[in-house]
Amino acid sequence: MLTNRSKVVVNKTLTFSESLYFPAIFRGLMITMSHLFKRKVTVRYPEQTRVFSPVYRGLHVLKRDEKGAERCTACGLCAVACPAEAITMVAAEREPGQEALFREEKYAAQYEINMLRCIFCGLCEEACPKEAIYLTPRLVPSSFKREDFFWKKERLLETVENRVDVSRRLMRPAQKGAA
Amino acid sequence: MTWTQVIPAEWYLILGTALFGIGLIGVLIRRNVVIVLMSIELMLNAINLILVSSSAYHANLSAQVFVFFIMMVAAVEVSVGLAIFTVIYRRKESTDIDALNELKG
Amino acid sequence: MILGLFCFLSLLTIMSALSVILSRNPVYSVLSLILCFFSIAGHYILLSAPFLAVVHIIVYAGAIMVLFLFVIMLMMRTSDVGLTSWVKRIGSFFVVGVLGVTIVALMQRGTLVLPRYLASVEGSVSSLGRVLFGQYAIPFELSTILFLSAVVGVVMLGKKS
Amino acid sequence: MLDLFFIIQKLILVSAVLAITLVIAMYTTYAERKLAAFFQDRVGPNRAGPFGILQPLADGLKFMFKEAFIPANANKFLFVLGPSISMIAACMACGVIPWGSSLMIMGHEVPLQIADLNVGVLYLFGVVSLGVYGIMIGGWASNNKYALLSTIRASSQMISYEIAMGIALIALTLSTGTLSLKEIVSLQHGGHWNVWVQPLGFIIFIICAFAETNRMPFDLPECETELVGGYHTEYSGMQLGFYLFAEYINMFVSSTVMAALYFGGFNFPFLNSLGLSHNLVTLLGVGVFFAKIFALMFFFIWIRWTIPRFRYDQLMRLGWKVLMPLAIFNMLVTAVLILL
Repeated sequence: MLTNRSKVVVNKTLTFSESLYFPAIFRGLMITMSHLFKRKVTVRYPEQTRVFSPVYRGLHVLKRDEKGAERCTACGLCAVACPAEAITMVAAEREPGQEALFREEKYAAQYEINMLRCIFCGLCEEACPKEAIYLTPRLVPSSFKREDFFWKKERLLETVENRVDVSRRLMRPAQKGAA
Repeated sequence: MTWTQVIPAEWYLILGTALFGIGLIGVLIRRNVVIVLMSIELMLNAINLILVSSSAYHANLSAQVFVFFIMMVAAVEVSVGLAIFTVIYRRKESTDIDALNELKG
Repeated sequence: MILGLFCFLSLLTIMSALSVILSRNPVYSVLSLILCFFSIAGHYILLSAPFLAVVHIIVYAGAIMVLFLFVIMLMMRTSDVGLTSWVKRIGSFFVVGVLGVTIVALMQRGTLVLPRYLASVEGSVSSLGRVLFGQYAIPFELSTILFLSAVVGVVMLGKKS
Repeated sequence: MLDLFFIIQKLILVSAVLAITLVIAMYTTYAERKLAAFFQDRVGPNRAGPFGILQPLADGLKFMFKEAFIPANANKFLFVLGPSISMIAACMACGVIPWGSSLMIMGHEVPLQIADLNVGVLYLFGVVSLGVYGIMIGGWASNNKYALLSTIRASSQMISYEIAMGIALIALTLSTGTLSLKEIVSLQHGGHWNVWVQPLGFIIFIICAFAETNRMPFDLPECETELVGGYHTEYSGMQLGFYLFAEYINMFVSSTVMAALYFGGFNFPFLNSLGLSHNLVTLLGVGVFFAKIFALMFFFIWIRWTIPRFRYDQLMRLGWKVLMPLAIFNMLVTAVLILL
């Protein structure tokens, strides 16, 4: 009833003019003919790309802080929150002299997300106390090999020169207020 | 017309006879009901061929009209024959013409 | 060229007719019979009866043989029931041999009076129609009754009782 | 009689007609995909060449390079024979179509028709009835239950609709008084199209043409939702291509036949009163004929993307209980009107 176009189905016997079918066929032909001249909705992909919605959740990124140190502290909350159990990690202690590399005393020596398991729900992002993991409006590249979907820390981590902008999703006012 | 001076009328007669003979052999030696029906068609067509050739050589269209009638009868024969065959096949599960010997006295 | 065409068509007719009665697979028999009918239609065209040739194709190749193929495909297992007994086989060849010898003998004796040349008769639609609906109007109408009874009979047989 | 000029002229005509038929059938596949896309607010094939016009070539190449697989239990000879018969039967009807009146070349009059049979309409009818063999043989030879079911459907559908089609043609020949296609076309000179004389006959004929070509409202022999793929379930490679191609050739041929029989063929009102030269009028006539053919083919495609498929009992009921009595009624009315 949303569009007011729904029709109630009645199994009554057809009148003679209805059983000729020609008016109905003619009406159908007119409908298809009108569609011949309508605007095409196709997005011609390699030339045109579809605009992502601001809240689109795609490929993950592991953020660095302002000085370029890794934010992740390998607390494991994201792995616990993950309903698909796609995240695994191995924690390690920061050695003296590595302060520029890792922000906290503990860091993720290994960090892996299985993109074939991930359902892109964003619960890891919600769970993270250090604002280290974010889902970004990027697509996971396709591949023929299963190994290519096990994303290690090296591929997830943003580089210092090439920061990934996550501000658009951070600016969700309702979400921020609730948090 | 040039070609009829090349082909004598006997040749068509011999061809028709040969076809009729083949059809007759088919009726006599095959046990499959459908093949027997097909051989009967072959015999009818041999007659048709002879009729058309005699119509052409005698300049008489009556023979062609007979061919017309034979085609009609052939169509009727095949449709009724195949209908009977399907009924029999449902009962007997066999295409063997020797399975139909129950009408013997 | 005409002679060659006649010989080719005759050879095709005889070979395909032999294949009808000799193939083990009934489907091959049907296909050979269709080929045979086409070559007979070629003969009709040679004999300047194009109308009959086309009607022959429509009736035989278009309708009757489809019916045969239909029944064979639906009903038959691929194994064939084979041939009759040796006695019947030899007997049939004997009968056919006698028939052939009789025909040849009749032609040798000159009992069959055959014209040498084709008279120029046009087997066109209009002339044939004039004969069919003039001289043979009553047999034509009677044949329609035959047709009607055949239709009724087939429908009766086809019904599941 | 059989001079060199005659033979050369016929050879050129035959090869030209065959080539045009094949090219048009090729591009009908493209037109079908493109129009289907437009009817559904899509764009359609647009990658191979500008606007995708090389798409048929790409499809053809793909069919050629794919493996032509023959299933182990199939009858190999018949399996290969089936698509070939389909293709040949589809192409055969082009022989009697009058594509144009005649051209004057070097003082000779060259008729744009391969053979002017005096039983042309019957020939067409005979050729149409042969098309079912390709489907039957191929479907049976694949030794597949879906193919066999499709074969049964196709043959009974085609035989059923041939009857109504034949009776509609009889009514047409009653009103024209000839079986020669050339005469039928020239009788429709000056806007006296047969479709005004035989409107009911034309409607019956076009419905039967849809059924005979296995096009959409009657495409039960190849409905993939029920029969996987129909009679060509087991086919692949160029053999499958032949089957698909034969369907489009059939569509072209039946459009041609309808344009010639009911829409005046190469005749167009006022074309002869323009004072143009004979050859130019002929060529314009050929153009007009093809315009009519393309309009009818567009109608085929248009119907396909509008009307859903019939159920099998509905199909048979339409053929035997509606179309055949209507066709007989039409024939009787025509005969009575001619008699009066």
